[in-house]
Amino acid sequence: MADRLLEIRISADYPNKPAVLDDCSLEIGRGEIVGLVGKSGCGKSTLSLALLGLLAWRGGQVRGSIRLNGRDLVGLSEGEMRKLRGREIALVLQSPMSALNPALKLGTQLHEAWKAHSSGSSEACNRAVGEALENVSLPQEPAFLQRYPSQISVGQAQRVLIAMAILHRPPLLIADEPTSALDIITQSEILELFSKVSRKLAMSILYISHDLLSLASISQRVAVMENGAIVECSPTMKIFRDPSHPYTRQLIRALPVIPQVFAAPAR
Amino acid sequence: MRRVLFTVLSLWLAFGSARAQSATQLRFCLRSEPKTFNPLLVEEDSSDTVRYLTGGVLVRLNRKTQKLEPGLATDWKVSRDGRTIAFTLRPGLKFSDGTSFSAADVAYTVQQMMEPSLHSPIGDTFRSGEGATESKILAADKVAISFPAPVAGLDRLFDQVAIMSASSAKKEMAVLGPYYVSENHAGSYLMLERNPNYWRQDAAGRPLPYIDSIRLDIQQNRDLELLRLERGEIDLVNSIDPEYYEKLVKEKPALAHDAGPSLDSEHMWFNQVPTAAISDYKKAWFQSANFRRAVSEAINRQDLARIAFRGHARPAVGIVSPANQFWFNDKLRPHPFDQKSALQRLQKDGFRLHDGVLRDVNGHVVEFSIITNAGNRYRERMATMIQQDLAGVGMKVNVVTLDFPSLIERITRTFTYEACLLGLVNTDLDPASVMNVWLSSAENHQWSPGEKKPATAWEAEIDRLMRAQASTLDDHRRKQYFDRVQEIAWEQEPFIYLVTKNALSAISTSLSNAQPVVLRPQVFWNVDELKLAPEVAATR
Amino acid sequence: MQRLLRHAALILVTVLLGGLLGATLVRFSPAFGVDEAELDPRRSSASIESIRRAKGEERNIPAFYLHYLGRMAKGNLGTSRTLNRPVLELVVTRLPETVKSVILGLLVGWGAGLLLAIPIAMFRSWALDIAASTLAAILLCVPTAVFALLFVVLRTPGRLVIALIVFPKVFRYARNLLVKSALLPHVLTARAKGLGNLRVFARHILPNVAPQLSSLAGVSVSLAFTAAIPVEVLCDLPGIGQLAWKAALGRDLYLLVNLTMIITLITLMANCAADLARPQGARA
Amino acid sequence: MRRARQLATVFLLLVALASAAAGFLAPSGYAHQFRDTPDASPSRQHWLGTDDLGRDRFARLLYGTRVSLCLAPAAALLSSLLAALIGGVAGFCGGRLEQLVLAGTDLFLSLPWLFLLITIRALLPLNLPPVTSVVITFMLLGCLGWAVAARVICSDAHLLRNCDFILLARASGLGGWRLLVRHLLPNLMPIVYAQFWLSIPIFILTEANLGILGLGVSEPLPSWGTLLRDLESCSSMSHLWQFAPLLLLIAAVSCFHLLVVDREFPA
Repeated sequence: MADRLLEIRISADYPNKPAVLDDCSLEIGRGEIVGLVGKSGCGKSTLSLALLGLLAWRGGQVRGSIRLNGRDLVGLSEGEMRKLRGREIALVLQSPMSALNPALKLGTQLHEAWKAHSSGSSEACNRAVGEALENVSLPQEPAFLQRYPSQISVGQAQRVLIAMAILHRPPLLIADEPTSALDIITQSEILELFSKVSRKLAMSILYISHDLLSLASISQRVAVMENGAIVECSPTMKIFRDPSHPYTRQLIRALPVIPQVFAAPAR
Repeated sequence: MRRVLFTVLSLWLAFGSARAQSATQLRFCLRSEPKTFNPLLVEEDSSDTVRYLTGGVLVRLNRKTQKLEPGLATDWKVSRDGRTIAFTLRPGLKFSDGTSFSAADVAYTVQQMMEPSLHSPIGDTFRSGEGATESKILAADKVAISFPAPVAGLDRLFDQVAIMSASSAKKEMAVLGPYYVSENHAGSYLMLERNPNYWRQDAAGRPLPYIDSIRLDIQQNRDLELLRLERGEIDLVNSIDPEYYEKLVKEKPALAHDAGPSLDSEHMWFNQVPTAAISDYKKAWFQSANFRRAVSEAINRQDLARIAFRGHARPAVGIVSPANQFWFNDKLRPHPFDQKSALQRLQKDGFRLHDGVLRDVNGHVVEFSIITNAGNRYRERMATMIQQDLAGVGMKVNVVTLDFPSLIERITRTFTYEACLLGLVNTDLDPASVMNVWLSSAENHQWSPGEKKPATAWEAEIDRLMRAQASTLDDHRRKQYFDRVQEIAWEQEPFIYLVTKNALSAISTSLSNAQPVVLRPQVFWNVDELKLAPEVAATR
Repeated sequence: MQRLLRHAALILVTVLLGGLLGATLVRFSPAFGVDEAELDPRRSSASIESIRRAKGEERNIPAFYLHYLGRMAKGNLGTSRTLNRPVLELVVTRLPETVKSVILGLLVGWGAGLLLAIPIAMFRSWALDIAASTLAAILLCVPTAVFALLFVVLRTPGRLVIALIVFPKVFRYARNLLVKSALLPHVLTARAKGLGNLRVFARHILPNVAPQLSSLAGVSVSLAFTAAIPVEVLCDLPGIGQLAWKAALGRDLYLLVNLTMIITLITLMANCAADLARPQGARA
Repeated sequence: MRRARQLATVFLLLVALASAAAGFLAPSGYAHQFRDTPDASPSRQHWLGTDDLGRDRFARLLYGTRVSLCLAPAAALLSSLLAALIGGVAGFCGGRLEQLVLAGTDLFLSLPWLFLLITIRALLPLNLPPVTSVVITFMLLGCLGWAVAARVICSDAHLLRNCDFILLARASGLGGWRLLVRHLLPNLMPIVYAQFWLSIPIFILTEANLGILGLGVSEPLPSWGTLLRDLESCSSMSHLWQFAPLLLLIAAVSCFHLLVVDREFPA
């Protein structure tokens, strides 16, 4: 892959605990959707926080290098990192209801996300927000923006989060188990949305999940993580047809239905 | 504009400092709010201070010489039967509010004082028998007061009677003393201003008092009081504790004054009330003079004075402090510390000491409790030391500290106590003031209050002697009677006198003419002659 | 509105009951109606007898209390026996002193607590966290009365003792609360959006912890008033704490009943205000 | 944290051991007055000097520790049991009873307890040995200290009442007393236990406050409160050894705080 957006090679740990990420390396190309799979507690969320430089808030420490467009993020100051968040790398979290501030209106939160990186007029802001809402198929009328997170459905909330994440059209979006809290229909809608957004905005997505099936349906490549290290990273098709690592094989064997995936691993 | 402002400011400052220079202010602290300004109802220390500073009295006891001096009366005479006193008043005097003073005011004050429903404590000291008190106004400046029965030391008692105005609209706030109360900020401070109508002048004819005003801050905490003295915020502390005295001697020795033994003593006594709810065998111990004398001899008074009071006290002799120059019986000496003699006395009553435990004739272990008031560090210390001393003769003592009302209830109402340690504050030199302690029928006869008839022969004898001295006019005859009372009390020890405290005080160096004495008010008894050094006055 | 009324009614009933119980307690305590004046050796037997009779009033507690409530409705709170002045006057002159101490103590305590807790939560400064937490832990271990004694010895204003009592509680609570809130998903989202520290704190942390902090405010007010009694007694501040102590020692019925009611009222109002500040149903 | 907790336990054990061996470590006893050397500085004979009556400060400290360390837990036990009973039943039954109990605790907390303590002390028989009177004082504190803990326990019991496993137990026909004993009580134990540990330092501090106000243990028996009262007389900072009781108090109480499970939220 010549056109690499992101190259990671990091270790991370919390004080007085064994390393959570142990020399974990991963590459993501431009416009590519990479799935990251692994059982809970293996370090997936730590990786996503490390990418955003937010691990320090949890008391963690990162060593190694994170190259985004050839620029190393590990040594950056908090101020510089802050400018990257939301504009270069965006994040969508697992449970949309708690990821939105219950005390603020949706509109406020969206506008706030816009203003964090743009000093344009309120008109430009409204336009950008409208566009983002349109991209995630949410109503654009002001009444919707006047609502509080508790007044919308979970699916809508997740869409709002995605809208917020793509507001500045960042080259990289990290989705940390974005569908695990949703019912099955909403889940597929959101998955659909992710691949649509990726195509439309030429956005790379690091899609983290423990659910291999949903992940397989949108990602071009799948990385398998075990005990803080990437043990295998291959195109989706290969993972299913010819898994090389024993852990990957174990994962595949645990799936209830494989045949369909064999037939059409990606659309 | 600015220049004008500056000029105004400097003028104002100059005027202000000029005023400050001319006005002198004495400052000291009261330990609590005065409960009353009515001089006839004064009970506690703070009200007493205010009365002393503001009240005009017919005769004044000189606190230093302990002799009577003329006050509002230039001359007075007690009749031969001791029932009547006639005063000749200073002419042309005025109260602080301008009302003029005459014999009618004296008559009014006496009539108020003797009013039974008022329950004036001073009035009680005059009440020697049944019947009405009569005041006869002989002239504008002559008045004679007759009591139903002879009153011992009649003239001296008038030192406590501040004369009130019969006609002033300000009632008790119109005064004849050196100062009057100008402001009362309840709970925080009192302001006293110089009484422009005060009668006294100094030898050079200058009107007294010298100091223009007095500020009395209400300050309970003695630590803070001393701190303020050291900072120069107040000018005197009337009576300080031995510990603070020691501290002052180390830090600023020029301020510390020890006037020697005071009139106040600390004593303990055993409950001898026949109806008290304590075991009969214990009552038998307490009623035995041998037992009381033994306890007294087993207590190391020297140690009490040296340790509990840091040496600023001395072993007490008896009822009267050596500071009371006239009435003290100088033949008596403090009971010595002698545990052997104490055990011998106990053996006379059949007590036996075995293995460090004292038992009485019937084999009861000797154990009793001493109550004292919580929060008085000196009494708690003394009680704890007595506990160890008495363990030396095999007695087991429990020390119980009670809050004051509970203590009073036990010693005056329920009599549910065995021994009590308290102090007696003496304000008066004359034995007449302790009649209610020594008469067996009195309520303040604390070891056995309100006896219908004297329980013992020696109590009967004390009754007889006390009555005899009260109805005698010749002071030397009275002293003979009272000396005998002191001897009996020394012999029988219904009160076991422990120590006599020294009168300790602290006075700022800027205050001149101060001559601390042992009689209350120790430091400012000559308040009208006190002077403040000019440099101090200038900074105020 | 109805909630407010119900709260008010409950407070009123509790305060009145508190007063009645306080009165009963005083009335049946030992040494009720005893006067120091009885020990005055100048007093004659007749005069002591009359003092006792005068003090013997208020024997019947329900009758006393009803009578008292009737007079209170007319604005007459009775007269203090120990200080010989109307209770209303005493309270009016003493209350400002205590309120001053309490407000100063709360301001300083809360100020210091929040000033330390906020940076710890926002900047994750380990050194500051350890230093401040240790300080708070030590302050929490010192009895109020020791503070008061030490302040007298060190010649420091006694009012600040209340701040030292309030500070560790506020600090520990606020620190834990803020650190926990700073890790919540929505705060993470806000940070991931690229918002600055100040904005994250002001918009995403503070509004969410405000109800809990306000309930702590209620608790801290009653804490400060409780601390005021030993502080005022030992540091000699003429406030209602000192007055309450004197009233207790002097078995001053009217004074103690009124002070009990005032202190109960303040405590309940503070708690109630905190209660109302919390969203409905949030109360566990 | 774990290390700190271990250290705290060791320290408390050492202090307890030292106070238990007081008779051996300080043979002079707490009451004996060395009248020739009152207010002495530390020496080989008197490690912490002597107090104003010449009593050995070190011995008094050890014996005082014995009093405070034995009796504060006893009072704590009493108050937590009372609190568990009152709070548990109220929270479990809920409704009117709960409201009544909560209002009752409010009322209880607002009464002038200082006054009650003064008067009860005045009512005790005079010839009680000091040990008995201090036991009574602590038990009284224990009886008065239940209100705050009861509120906490009540709210926990209230939460438990609505838990699924209680619902299940009810569904399987359990009721009343059995439900209380089998299901509620075991689940309330941790909070009662926490309240117990939490209230030990509170009782130690309360006793100290009472001691300083002169309502503590009667002479000659020492306790931390009466020892702290001596601070009143040292009006300078020159005699630093006089602060030993205060330091020990702070150390011991912080150790107790360390042992308590963190439960900082006000009831």
